[in-house]
Amino acid sequence: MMQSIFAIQKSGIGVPAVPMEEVVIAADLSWAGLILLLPLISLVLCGVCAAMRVKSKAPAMITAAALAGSFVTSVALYLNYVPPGDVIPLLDWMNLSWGESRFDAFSANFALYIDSLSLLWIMFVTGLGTLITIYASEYMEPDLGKGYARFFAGVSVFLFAMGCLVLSDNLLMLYLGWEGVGFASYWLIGYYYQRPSAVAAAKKAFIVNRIGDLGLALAVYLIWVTFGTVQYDELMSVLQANDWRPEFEGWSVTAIPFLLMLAAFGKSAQLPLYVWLPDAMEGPTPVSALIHAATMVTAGIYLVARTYPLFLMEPVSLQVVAWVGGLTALLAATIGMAQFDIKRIMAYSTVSQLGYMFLGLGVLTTYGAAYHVFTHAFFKAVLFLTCGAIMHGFAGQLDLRKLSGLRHMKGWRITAWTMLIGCLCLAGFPFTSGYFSKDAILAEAFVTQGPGFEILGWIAIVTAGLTAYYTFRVWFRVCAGPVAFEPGDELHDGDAHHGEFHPHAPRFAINGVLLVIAIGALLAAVPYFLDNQADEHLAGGWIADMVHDSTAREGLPAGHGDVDGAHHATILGMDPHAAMYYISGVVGLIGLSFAAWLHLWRRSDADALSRWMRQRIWIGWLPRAMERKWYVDEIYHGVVRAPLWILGHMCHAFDRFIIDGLLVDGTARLPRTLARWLQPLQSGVVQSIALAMAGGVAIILLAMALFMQFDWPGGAH
Amino acid sequence: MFALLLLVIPILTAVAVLFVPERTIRTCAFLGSLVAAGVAILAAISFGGWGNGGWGLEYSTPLLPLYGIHLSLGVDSVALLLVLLTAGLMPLAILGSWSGIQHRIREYYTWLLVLSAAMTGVFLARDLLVFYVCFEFTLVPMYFLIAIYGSSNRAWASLKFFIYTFLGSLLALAGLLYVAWAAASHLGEWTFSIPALSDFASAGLTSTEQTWILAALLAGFAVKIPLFPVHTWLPLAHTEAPTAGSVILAGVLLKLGTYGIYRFVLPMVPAAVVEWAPFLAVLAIIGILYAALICWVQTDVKKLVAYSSVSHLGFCVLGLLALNPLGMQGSVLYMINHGLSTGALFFLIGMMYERYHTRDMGQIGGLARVMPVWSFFMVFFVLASVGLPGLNGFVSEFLCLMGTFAAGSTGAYPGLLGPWFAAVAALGMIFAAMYLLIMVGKVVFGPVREPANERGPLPADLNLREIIVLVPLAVGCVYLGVQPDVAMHAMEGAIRDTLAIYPDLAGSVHDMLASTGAEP
Amino acid sequence: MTVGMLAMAGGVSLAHALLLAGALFSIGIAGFLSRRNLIVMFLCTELMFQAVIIVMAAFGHWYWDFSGQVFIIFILTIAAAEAALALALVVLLHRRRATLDASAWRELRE
Amino acid sequence: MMDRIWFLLPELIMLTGAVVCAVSGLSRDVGVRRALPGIAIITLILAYAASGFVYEMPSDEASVGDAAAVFPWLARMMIPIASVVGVVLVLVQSGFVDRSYEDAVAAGRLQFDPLRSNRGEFWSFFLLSLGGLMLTSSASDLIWLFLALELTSLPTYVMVAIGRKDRVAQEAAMKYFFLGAMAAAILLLGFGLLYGATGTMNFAEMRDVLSARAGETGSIGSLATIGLLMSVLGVAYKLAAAPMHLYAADVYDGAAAPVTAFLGFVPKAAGAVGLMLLLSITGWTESGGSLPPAVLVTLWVIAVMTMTLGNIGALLQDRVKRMLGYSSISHSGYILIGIIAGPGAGYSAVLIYLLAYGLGNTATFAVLASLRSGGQELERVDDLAGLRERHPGLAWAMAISAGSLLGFPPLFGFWGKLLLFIAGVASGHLLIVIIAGINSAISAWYYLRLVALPLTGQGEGAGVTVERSSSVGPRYAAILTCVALILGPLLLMPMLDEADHAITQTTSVSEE
Repeated sequence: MMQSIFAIQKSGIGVPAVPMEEVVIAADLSWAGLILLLPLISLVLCGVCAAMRVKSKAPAMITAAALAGSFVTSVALYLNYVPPGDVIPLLDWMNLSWGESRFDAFSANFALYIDSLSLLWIMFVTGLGTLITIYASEYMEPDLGKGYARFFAGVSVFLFAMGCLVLSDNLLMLYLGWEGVGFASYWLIGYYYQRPSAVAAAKKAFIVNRIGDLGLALAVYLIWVTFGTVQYDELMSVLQANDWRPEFEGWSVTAIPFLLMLAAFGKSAQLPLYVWLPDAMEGPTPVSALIHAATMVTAGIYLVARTYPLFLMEPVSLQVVAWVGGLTALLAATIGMAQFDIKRIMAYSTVSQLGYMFLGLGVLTTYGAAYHVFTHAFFKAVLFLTCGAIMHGFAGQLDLRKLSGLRHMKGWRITAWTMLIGCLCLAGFPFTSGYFSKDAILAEAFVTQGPGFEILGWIAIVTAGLTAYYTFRVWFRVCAGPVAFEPGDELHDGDAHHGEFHPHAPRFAINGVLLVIAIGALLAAVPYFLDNQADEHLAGGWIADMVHDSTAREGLPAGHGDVDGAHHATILGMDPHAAMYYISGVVGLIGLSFAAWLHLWRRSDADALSRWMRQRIWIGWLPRAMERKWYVDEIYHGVVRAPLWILGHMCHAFDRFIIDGLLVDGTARLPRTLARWLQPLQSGVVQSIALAMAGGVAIILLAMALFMQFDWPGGAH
Repeated sequence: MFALLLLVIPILTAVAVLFVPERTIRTCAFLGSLVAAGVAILAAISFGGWGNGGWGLEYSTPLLPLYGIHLSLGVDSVALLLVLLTAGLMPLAILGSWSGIQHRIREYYTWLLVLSAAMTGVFLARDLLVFYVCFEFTLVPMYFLIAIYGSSNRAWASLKFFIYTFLGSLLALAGLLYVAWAAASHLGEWTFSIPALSDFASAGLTSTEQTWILAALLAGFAVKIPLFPVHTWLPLAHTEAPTAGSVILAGVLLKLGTYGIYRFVLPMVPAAVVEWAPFLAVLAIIGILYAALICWVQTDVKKLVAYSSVSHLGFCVLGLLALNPLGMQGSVLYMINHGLSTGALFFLIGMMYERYHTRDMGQIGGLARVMPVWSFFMVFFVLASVGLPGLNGFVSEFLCLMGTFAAGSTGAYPGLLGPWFAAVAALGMIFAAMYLLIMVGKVVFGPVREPANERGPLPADLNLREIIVLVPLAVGCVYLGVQPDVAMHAMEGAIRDTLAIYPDLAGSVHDMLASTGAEP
Repeated sequence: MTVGMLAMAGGVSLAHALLLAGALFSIGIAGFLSRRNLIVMFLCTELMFQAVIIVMAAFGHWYWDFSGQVFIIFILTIAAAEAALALALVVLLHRRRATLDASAWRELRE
Repeated sequence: MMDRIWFLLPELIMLTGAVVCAVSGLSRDVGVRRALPGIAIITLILAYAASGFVYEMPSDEASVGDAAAVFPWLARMMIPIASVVGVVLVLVQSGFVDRSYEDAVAAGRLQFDPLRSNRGEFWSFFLLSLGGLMLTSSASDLIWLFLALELTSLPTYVMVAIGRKDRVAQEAAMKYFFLGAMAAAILLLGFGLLYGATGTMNFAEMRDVLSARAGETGSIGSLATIGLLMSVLGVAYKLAAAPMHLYAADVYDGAAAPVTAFLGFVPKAAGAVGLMLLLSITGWTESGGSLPPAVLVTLWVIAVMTMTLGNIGALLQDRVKRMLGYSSISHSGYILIGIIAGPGAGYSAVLIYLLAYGLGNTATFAVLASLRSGGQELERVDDLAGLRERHPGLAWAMAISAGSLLGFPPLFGFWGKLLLFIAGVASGHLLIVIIAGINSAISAWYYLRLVALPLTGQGEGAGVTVERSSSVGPRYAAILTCVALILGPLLLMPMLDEADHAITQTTSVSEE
């Protein structure tokens, strides 16, 4: 049974199938390699700084400059961009060949695949990377001369790996970037390496990501075996031409998207692999902002978008993506509601928002997912960076119960107001960027037909309300209300004067970056209203343009005026898109007002509510479970880690006692044991020796006489 | 002539070391090994077989013409790569034991150099008996290195190492002699030339004979690799061996086993290999996972790395058994990569041990603060070992698994392994990350814990000599990670030659599968 | 049965001689294994030698071949040499231990 | 007949040397008495030269060698082997007989009394026994073989007894002698039955009779088989092969180390050669024929038992000579592989192996003979611990010889064993080769003690002070043999040619 992109229509999820144009090889654009080279150079220079124990801010400057260079190069590449894109070969990596056919060769090189999707990603990655590096140059000040260079080296590694991931022209280089960002994240989460929790979190992040990587690796194998190539351009033309290995058609076509999904869920912290992301907050806050909110965690969305045609070949896979995304969004939001650590709340909100993005991918709107990635990158960066500023100023204090009224404090106004901007966007407050990008996904959940997609849509709407609630819970608690604070336990040298704690407000670099990104978060709504350049039938403005020339083009929204067959669904009697503007706005406001009631106007009510719930058996488990993250970590520990650990000990014991002790040493002991048995023969008495000898002779002679066939009379004749 | 030089220079240096004044021993040994490395590089430059298969650097003189035994040397590109690895590791091993070995240094360097000659001889051999003599002789220097310079349990470890591998190789010898005899009775005259015997055996032996010979050869090579379940000598030997001994053991000696499979098992008994590949692959996979799980619960760092060798070499065997160029090139590359990264890990552990006299993860921790340079290298090589893309381990591991995954789907090559084998084996990637990162997390990161006993005379962090030991390995790791093509193109022809007999067997494999009702 | 067959096969005299030799050899070996006195043990070996001599003589007679006889001479010579050796040894041993019990000598054992 | 006498020139030289030694050992002149080893060496060299001379004579006989013998050229190979190992053995044994007596005489404490001196006898027995070994190789009939074997062993009984004047040596001599007498009786009975079965004593004629009978009835007959089996078992005593090996441990343990070195080689070589000759009567040659199944199975079982019992027995030993005694038993098992492999490759491998083993064995005892602890011989293996710290050369010699006995490349022992294995495989006895391989691995266990203790031990046996013995001969012997073990393989090519020649030249048909 042949399945192809065209076969999708049968399954009811209609997508237009447009043949793709050929991508050209453009060696003359090899200056684009600077995007990857500059972070590498900065890595080396940071390494030199670390080795020379430089005590100035040089590493930050170098890194910021390098990343800015990368950003400029990316923009220049965008300006030079001609659809449908280019492949820019940089360096040979692996080329094996043992025959004529495509299946008798394997090749994966360092080459850049430039299309609009990769450009979209690389631009916001490098742009935000630059800004956050500048922010970090101030944030990391206390570590000057200690881990400062190491930190920025890590950032450089991350940007390099992320560049590889986004720009690669084949799955293997993507894999390199994929593991590379995982490693960078390990590096940076474990930055405070003397804190055991940070080391454990780093380890957890790497290992959980490895599980996803396993999926990616197997997917790469399967893709190569099935299609004979791992390069995107070839892969796409193979798919177009239905020119793959027929014997692999059935199961491998089904398996590929699920394996890719595993990878994407690992990297983008979806169920069931999301557990590492909240722990990753052990890293310095700029890292959380850059890697664990804005950029790296969106790699999963990028992967799915990049390999979208493979997902389209197996419709069930996209349905799974949608459901996993939706459920993750809800689950993480419920956990986020019950946390007190503002960074963790943001972390769960990231998981939740990533869930939205996967929901978008699953309901066939790569556009919505990409747009949400874009807006989320800005507003979540703002939120994290403000959290970081607070943490920085209050000696690591992150408990929202111990901070209050920040907006009234001197020097903290910019922090408070930029945080408000971030919160508004996250909560989907009408006419903020988050509002538009979220709606693009929500609406599509009602439009696209799939198993229970409507329920999924309602789940997403409820989640939107919860999001608004927990977001403003943070803001109202921390920034509004009366001024009150307790310092955290990470006192720096300059913090305490005469035994009294003075929070030190952020200075120029932090404030400047906060402002810039906050403005960016607001402006992220603008692309929605831009005209479509590539195809006037499309809706969605610039972002849709950026998805249009890529492999993810099948998930683009058709124009609003264009009432084609796909848009027949209605919600509350309205066109879903139109309806969603109202519904999500209202839901957001409801969440916001709950937050305002419980955390701004009558904070005591919140405690009363919590007490009330905890005392009721029928509902008491809920807040507890939410606070304990639905016991997912414990479940993993009990179901996976502990059994494996026990198995490890069993294997070790087996190795020591059975294989080595019993089999090896036992065999080695055998000759000695045998010798001990035979020792009585050597009693030393001449008669017994003689007896043994004569007995031996007799036995041999008798045995021969009995068992050999003698012709007795044949002797003397 | 290069071949003879490669063999003779270490021996001459060893003899020289026996007689030079006490103070110049190390220098002499180091220079000798450098010269050997230089000659190896010259040999590599002059070698004409890069990429296109065939033998080079040939040298032959009769030893026992009655039995057709010749001192016949020569390399194909795979062997030459391993010769380069050996010659390259040797100066580092000598440099690395500069301060670690304080007594009986004359013998120490003699043994080290003799060992290098023997290992080189294994890779250079083109005659069965030359191979066997060198293969066997590697035991002696290694035995002494462990028995004289090892830790507390050295006597038992060296004995076990010796007898275990000796027994295995004697059985392999029996198998090889059988092949030689079968060839002699078929050809009418004795020959011990490896190519001639391979040509004969692959076609001239029945499948029953091939199966038995496979068993005999594996008795020798599987112990050396070591393959589960004959691996238990290795952790013991590694824990007891001195640093350079461990480095050489992991770096080169284990590769003698996989090289033996490459050189003898695959070309000589193809039918048996095809038939038994799944079984052996299962053993390799059990080894990968089993050893990885054991690594997880180790507290002795060196033992952990030793078990990780068992796990890693499982991938290498899997790649060989994939019976296609992908897996095999990955596997050969793996041999080199494992030599670099695990060798370096043993160096690092040795350097730690020299300072703290313990390898117990429970006693030691947070060294990143005390020894940042050491920690940098530790993390670097652990990552190379974990298989981080961009470093060397990744490429080979990836190709081994890919070859396994694609076995049977790569052109005309037969293969009974397949996706499931690769999928299960790939779990080893996760486990590797787990145990190695746990180790790093304990030893390098976390709060500082140092054992009570005072430091040795060494400075807290690595000195220049130690850095010089590690840097070439690190450079090698990066280079092979970024430019694996250089090595892979180099070995391409030789591997194609080795596999050339397999496509003919594809038909019989399908018949076999049809008869057993299995599906490819 | 054996006796009858031998008799049928080779005639009475040979069979008798061989039986005698067999009996002598058996007595010799039984004595060697059971007696402890060194001299008696040596005599038992002499018995065995004599048994062989009878075998040789009988077959030599049977084949009408002299080499059996020749061998007998040499066997006797060797036996004489051994006797000399044995006696010397016995004297030596007796001096050391003042006993001729073979089982007194059991220092060399496991 | 005179032609044969001519071929016996080497043995005659040995005999003459023995007489000279016996006489001059009684001399009151210390110088003359000290020169005895020299005389022995000269005798051996002369015998070697004579063997070369008579066999290379430009005559018609030269092409076939000693035409009356079963293997006309075997003596051409065996005499050099015996001489070479003999020379080393002389060095090992030099100066140890009557050492305390001679020391006392030299110090003037005692008057020299020819009746109390054993030195002359010892050396003459030494040469006689070696002469017996040489004679064995040229035996052409049962009488000759028996006499040669007895000539080989009778002197060794005496040597054991007088080599060391203590209780255990005499006990060893007693056991050796009495058990040897029993074995000789069994051997003789076998000979008698063989004679009865064939009606002739001459090997060539026996072969004709038996192969004719085998041609008619399909078997050589049960009387011949039983006779052959008994003869084989009798010879097994000389070879120290199971089940006739049980004396070996005690005797080797009890005798003085130099004598043990001698026991380890000379009777064993004679036994191996005797076995080759005995088996030739079945008509089994390189070109055809086979052993009767009963004999083959017996040999097979004996070989396996011998090597296994020898090796596992050695595992338990703490006393070094006892351990080496067991090791020597196991080597008989390996030699039997060559015997089983048969004429041609198997026998020539046996010859090479005899040389390799002889040198290796002698080397270990040379080291032991070079060492004394508390005025006594070294007893326990542990006494060797840390030998390297005081006597590095001897420690290395011990290690090299143990390595060679273990059959470790590239030492001589390895090549010997390799040739045996090749022959075994080539004759279709793969299984026994595998068993031998496993046995080699077992033997590594105890040989490695001989390597490890001297070289890596920290002097755990420090309670005993180990010093060098006063005579230098053993040390030279150790050095010489170790050099030979290392460099010997270089001469392997001509030696193998020679051995092959010695074996493949057979008297095809008897003259009658």
